[in-house]
Amino acid sequence: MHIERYPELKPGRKWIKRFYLSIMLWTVGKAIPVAAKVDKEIKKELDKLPDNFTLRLMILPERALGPFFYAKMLPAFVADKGLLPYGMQMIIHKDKEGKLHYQGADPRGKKFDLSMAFKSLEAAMMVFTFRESTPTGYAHDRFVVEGYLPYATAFMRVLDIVEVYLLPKPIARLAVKRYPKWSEMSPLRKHLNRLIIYVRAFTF
Amino acid sequence: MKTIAGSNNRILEINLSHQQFKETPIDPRDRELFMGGKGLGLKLLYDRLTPGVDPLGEHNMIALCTGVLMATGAPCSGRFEAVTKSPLTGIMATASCGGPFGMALKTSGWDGLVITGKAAAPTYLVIDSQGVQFKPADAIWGQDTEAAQEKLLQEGKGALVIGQAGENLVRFANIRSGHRYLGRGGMGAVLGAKQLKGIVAKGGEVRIVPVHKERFTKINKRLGRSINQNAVTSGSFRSYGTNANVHLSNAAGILPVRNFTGGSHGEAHKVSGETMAAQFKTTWETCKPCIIKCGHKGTINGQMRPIPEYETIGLLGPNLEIFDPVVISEWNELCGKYGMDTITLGGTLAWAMEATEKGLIDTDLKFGSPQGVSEMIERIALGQGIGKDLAMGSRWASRKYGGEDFAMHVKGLELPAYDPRGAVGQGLAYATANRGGCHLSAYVLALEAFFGMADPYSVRWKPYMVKFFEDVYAAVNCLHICHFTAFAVELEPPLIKLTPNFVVKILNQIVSPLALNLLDLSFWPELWHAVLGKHYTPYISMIKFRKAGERVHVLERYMNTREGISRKDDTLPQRLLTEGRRCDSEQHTVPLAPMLEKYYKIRGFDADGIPTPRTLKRLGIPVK
Amino acid sequence: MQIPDSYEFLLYPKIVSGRCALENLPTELDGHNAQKPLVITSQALARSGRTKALIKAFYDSAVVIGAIFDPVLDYAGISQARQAARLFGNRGCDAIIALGGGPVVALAKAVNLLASEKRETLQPYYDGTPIAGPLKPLIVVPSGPTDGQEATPAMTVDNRTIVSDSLYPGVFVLDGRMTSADDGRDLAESAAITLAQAFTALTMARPSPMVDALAHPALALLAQYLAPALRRPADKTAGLALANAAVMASAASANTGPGLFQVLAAALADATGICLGTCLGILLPFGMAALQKADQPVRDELCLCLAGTERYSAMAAPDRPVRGLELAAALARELQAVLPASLKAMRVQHYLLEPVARTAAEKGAGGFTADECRAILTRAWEANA
Amino acid sequence: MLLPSFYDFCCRVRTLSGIDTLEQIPRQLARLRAAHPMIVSDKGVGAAGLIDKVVQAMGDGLKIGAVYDQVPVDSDYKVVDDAAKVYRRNGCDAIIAIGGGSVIDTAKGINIVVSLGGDSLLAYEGFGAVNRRLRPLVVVPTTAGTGSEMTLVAVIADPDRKIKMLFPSYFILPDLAVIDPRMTQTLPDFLTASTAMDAMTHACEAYFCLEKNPLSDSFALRAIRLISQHLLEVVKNPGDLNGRLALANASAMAGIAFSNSMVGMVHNLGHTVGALCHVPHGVAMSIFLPYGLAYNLGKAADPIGELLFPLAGPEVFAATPKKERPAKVIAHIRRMNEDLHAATGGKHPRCLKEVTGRDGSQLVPRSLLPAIAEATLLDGARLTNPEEMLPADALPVLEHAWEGTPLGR
Repeated sequence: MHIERYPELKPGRKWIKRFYLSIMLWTVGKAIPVAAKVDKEIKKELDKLPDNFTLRLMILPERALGPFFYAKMLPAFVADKGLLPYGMQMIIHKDKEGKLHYQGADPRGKKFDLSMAFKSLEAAMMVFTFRESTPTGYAHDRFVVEGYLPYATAFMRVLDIVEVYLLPKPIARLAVKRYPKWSEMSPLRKHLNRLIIYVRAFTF
Repeated sequence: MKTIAGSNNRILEINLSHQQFKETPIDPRDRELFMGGKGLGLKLLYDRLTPGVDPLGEHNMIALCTGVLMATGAPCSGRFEAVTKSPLTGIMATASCGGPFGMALKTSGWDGLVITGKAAAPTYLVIDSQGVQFKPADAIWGQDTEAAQEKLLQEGKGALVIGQAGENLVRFANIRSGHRYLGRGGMGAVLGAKQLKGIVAKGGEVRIVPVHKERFTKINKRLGRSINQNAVTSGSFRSYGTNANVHLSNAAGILPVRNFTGGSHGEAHKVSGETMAAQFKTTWETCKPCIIKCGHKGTINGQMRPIPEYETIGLLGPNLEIFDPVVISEWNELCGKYGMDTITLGGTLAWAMEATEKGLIDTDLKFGSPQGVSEMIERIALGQGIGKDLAMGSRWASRKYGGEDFAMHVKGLELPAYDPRGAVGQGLAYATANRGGCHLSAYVLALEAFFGMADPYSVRWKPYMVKFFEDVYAAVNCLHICHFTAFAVELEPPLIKLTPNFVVKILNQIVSPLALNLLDLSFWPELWHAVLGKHYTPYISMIKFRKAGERVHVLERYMNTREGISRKDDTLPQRLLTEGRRCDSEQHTVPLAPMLEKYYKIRGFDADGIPTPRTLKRLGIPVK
Repeated sequence: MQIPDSYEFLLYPKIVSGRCALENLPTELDGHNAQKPLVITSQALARSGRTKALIKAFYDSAVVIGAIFDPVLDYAGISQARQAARLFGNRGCDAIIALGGGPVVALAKAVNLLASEKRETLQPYYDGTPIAGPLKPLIVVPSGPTDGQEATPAMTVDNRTIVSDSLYPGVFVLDGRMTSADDGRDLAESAAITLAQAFTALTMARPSPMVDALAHPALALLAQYLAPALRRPADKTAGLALANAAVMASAASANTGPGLFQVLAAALADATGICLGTCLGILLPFGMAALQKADQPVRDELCLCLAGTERYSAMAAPDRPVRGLELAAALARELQAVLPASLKAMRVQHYLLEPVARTAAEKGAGGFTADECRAILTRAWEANA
Repeated sequence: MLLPSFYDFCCRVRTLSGIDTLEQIPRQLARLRAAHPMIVSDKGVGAAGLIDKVVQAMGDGLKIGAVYDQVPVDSDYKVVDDAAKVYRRNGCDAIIAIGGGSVIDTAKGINIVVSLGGDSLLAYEGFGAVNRRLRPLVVVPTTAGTGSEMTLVAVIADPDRKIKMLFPSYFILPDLAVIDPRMTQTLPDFLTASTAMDAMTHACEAYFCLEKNPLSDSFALRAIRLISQHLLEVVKNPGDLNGRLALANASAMAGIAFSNSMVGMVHNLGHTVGALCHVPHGVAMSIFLPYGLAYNLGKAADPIGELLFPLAGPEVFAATPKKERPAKVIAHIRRMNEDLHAATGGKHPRCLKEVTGRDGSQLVPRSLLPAIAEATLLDGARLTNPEEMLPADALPVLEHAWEGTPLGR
């Protein structure tokens, strides 16, 4: 038997999907701390998490994406500011005072109290292109939770609300189990908060 | 002595169960469409045999037919054909033989026999111009072919006889006539099942003369000259026999080595025709009448023995990794005595060796070691121990014990000694050959691997070539004349002789149909027309000749499809489709699927490989 | 519903089915602590480009494919098993993925056995040596025709069967990209096997509620998706559903053993060389008719699975067993639109029926005698129900 | 039968069911290449004589390595570590767990530690930590309800951090589950009722929650059918071995169903009242089940309606128009609770206010309901419920369940 007939195959990369997902993670990561300041309910949910708590949403364990070549040159304290999108992770830290910070995608030197890891890039694509809502994704085992499950459920509730803010209604309806009713979130509040979140999240 | 111009035109039908016989004239239309020999035999069975009968049962039939050239004195015409349903493959089997029985049958005044039924006790038949006598064979039952034949020949000029293998229903038992055999497909077991030990034809009762004597003599001489000029027929085959091919095959990498894994072997020269000729001081021992003289005998260990043919050498030699010509010829003689096909035996033994190596069966057979082979041959012939399973052929044995992937057969018939991975056209020919793994259906490999007239690895036009040669050889088997005359008939005409082979190769690559249609085959149809006294039209007659061949080939295919053959069976052993030869750095396999697709199309078969009604109608085959 | 006095049940393989199921492969491997699988697949699947989708499923993961061993045709033999086992060792693989069905899976099981136990032949196992320890993880990605043995602890290599719990594949990954059929014939053959297995499970003498629970969705999916799949073999939903049914039925058969149909069809396939699925497809209606005549009590479950709760409830209680058989026979007849209608049409040689019937009866064809088997075969030969 | 867009299903537990299956344990252990098992159990099981029964049934074919019967009701990792030491000290090579959910989960934990090495279970918390085949684990459930013998997660508490640790892995699944009615024969009637209703809830929720799939549906359907056919009989006639066997089978099948399709708000509420008020799990399940069904009518009316078939039989199913079936299902469950209440002489509570502790005090004060509602948000089962349930939605449900009034929409 000629062994060369059956070559070894190293896994390739899906660059476009990686790029899309890193932008999505960056957007959500930047939006959550701002939303926590604006929205009472998010604040309430996040209050359930202990202080000095680090959580991450992870799609792939690599810390930087090839095209974002600058990422590898940045020292940790700059990278942790999360100023630019560059990775396949989203790290959020709750400090001693209960304030939230988006810390980019660099897991170096951090200890995670809660980690939600997608099983594969395609699984993350299913959720982040809203073909599957977060609960469906959870039910379909698209991601695994490491850490205390109740914190994860709280965080998933936060994600739901943030998605409602960030996304236009037709898309957000796909992403959450039940789009908030009038009584839960008035359109005025929604649009106002949406504006604030967008402006504050992306104006540094 | 009665003189008959043309042919006897009558068939003797024998029923062993009732010990009856009757004379049937040959329908002139059948003579026109199916000629004689193989074609006629198939047509006779097509009219008489119900599909789905047990090959070893009472209702199976065997037809033995001569062609119109028999006994006319045409060169290399001493051949006759047997047709039956094979117990090895379960489909139609045809075999051609050059022994004296054909001549004796024809000169007894018969063009053919059809035997059916089953004798109550061992019997042999004596045939003369009046009919047949049924005689008890208890005295010779259990004897080997040589002894039995000697006894039978006291009653006539030619005999057919089976050995112990046939009596024990070894599925690849053959029938012997003189020193030649109706080799393949297990005809011996069919006779054995009918309790028929042998058939003797008295012979010498009628004289056959061609209708157009002068024309016949002229063509005869021309053909004789061509044969004597041709490098193969007058050179290598005449000097060394068919095992002159050992060198050619080894060089082309198509020699079966170690159950079709090698392709060539450094020691192959030890069993080549050249070596044997020198070592054993060979002389000729051939069919009559023959001027090619491929059959040889020689002094081996002080005894005069037949020199094995190339296929026997290939399959009992390199294919078992054995390179000792003495043991091979011993086994060859053993097989002759027991009455067994050496090709199937070789293929089955190679399978058994590999299966032993891979832990599927428990025997003491080993590649490269002659130890235990003679004993195994005996056990197979006599049906003892595992020999009883091997006597069923490699397909049956591999279904029972596993190892189907390296059981080298097509449709149950073991492959001959050419590895088609070095000649892919031959791969297609094996897959589509009607009786199974057979090189005589279309000998494309000669163009691909020996003469350099076609690219051995290209699939382009190969289906067309295979169809062309299948048609031609089917017609040759109807005449009936020796296949080897093809070298002379096809290659000696000036057009092809003067064109260098590499140009032929290029032509074959680009415009193969054109090149093949320009091939001059006129000798054969001319002989046919001269014997029967018909008008010969150049080219048109040649086309008609090929069409008759096509008709016979398709008829046989159609009969096989009635026995369950379809596309699924037109395949090759897995090894040829998935593994490369050891000698081949590029690891070629046979790309069968695309060739098969194309082949069906040009043959006029449907996608499942069944002849379409339109094709049958075009060829004048009555649909049943 | 009756619970039998005692029964044993095991559904060993994990089933992962649906959208993006292929992309779960790296995770499944990781769950078994494996990083370098050897992929075994057939020539046909490699040609049809299915392997490409498989390779893509490993993109952006840490998994390196050790090799794709793809010369398998329709026979699993020791030669190829040895080659693949050598490849497995050479590349330092630690898991096996079988992409395909039937011989591919059988070969993968054999390779696993050879590679994990470091042996050259299967001879000792034929002789009854038990398999020593747990083998390497084996993941099956069904594609193409099945032989019904994939989800069982049995493997048939070189026409001989070895049964051992160690041979169960760990995971089945069913993905619409892989399970859609290329032609209706393959699909019908697989469906015939599924139908026979599920039918056997639901009509066997000692019913177990868990086997029922396993066979139920198999039969229900088959009843629902067979027609659309036969109409359009490339239909992904239907293909996936039938593949699901096939795995479930196969797993059910691991708990029931072969019934009349399987034994009879296996004997016929052995004798004629026709594939098992076609044999089953032809035999099913005639065998079911024979069962109906044999007056063996058939449980209501069969009807429930085939008719669904709604139609089942609407029927009068005493009619249910008969209606169940009728529905099953109707399903079998659906297959005959694609498969040959009789053994005669399949050109099975008549003289073979006798030995086939005898072999089947010897192997214990659901308690049927050689004469009864021959009667079924004869009717199937003539297409005379 | 609808094929979901995605599902996974795993239940690689060999199940032995029947009247005489305990006797087969030695043979099966030999098949797993073990001969020296440790028995893990709790005091209650031992007191009921069940351990002896098992040991006796297994006969002389097996040498018991050790018996650890110290598993408390709320087992924690310290118990596990402790038992693992016993296992090692006695050179055992397998575990036989005899008991309910807590014992089985503890045994799973012990198996992790003894198979993968190390001193403490803490090292193996979270996904992916258990990624090798473990040693043989045989489970003999003594309650026909929890279905833990079929689940692939072990829940073990960490009292220091005051959390429940999850150990999800396919390798945690037991190798063998032995369902023998002799093990549940002596269960008191009210426990029989509540554990069976627990299984019923597993099956019902498996049938309508988000991860439902054809296999879990099929197992759930059969479990429900068995329970509704046999439960009342068994409660009235505790010695009915066939009925016991049916319930034990149903519990196992419900376990298979829900461990593969996840559970919904009934478990969400149940877990919460269990954690905050120590309401027994089975009791909470039987109370919340009708409310869970009613709450999800908006999104899952069809599957809920189909439950009428196994619950009430084909005749009632055929006679009820499709639209009325969900309501009838809920009514049927309520009636079952009523019947059980009557059959157990009031020991089977129908609503939260009827739930009492050992001392007869009310376990769930009405004033606690808002706090309970708030806490429901943190339970994982919230995610797999078809309908979104926020604390604001949970409160009315809890109030109705407390009163025992049907949930109007």
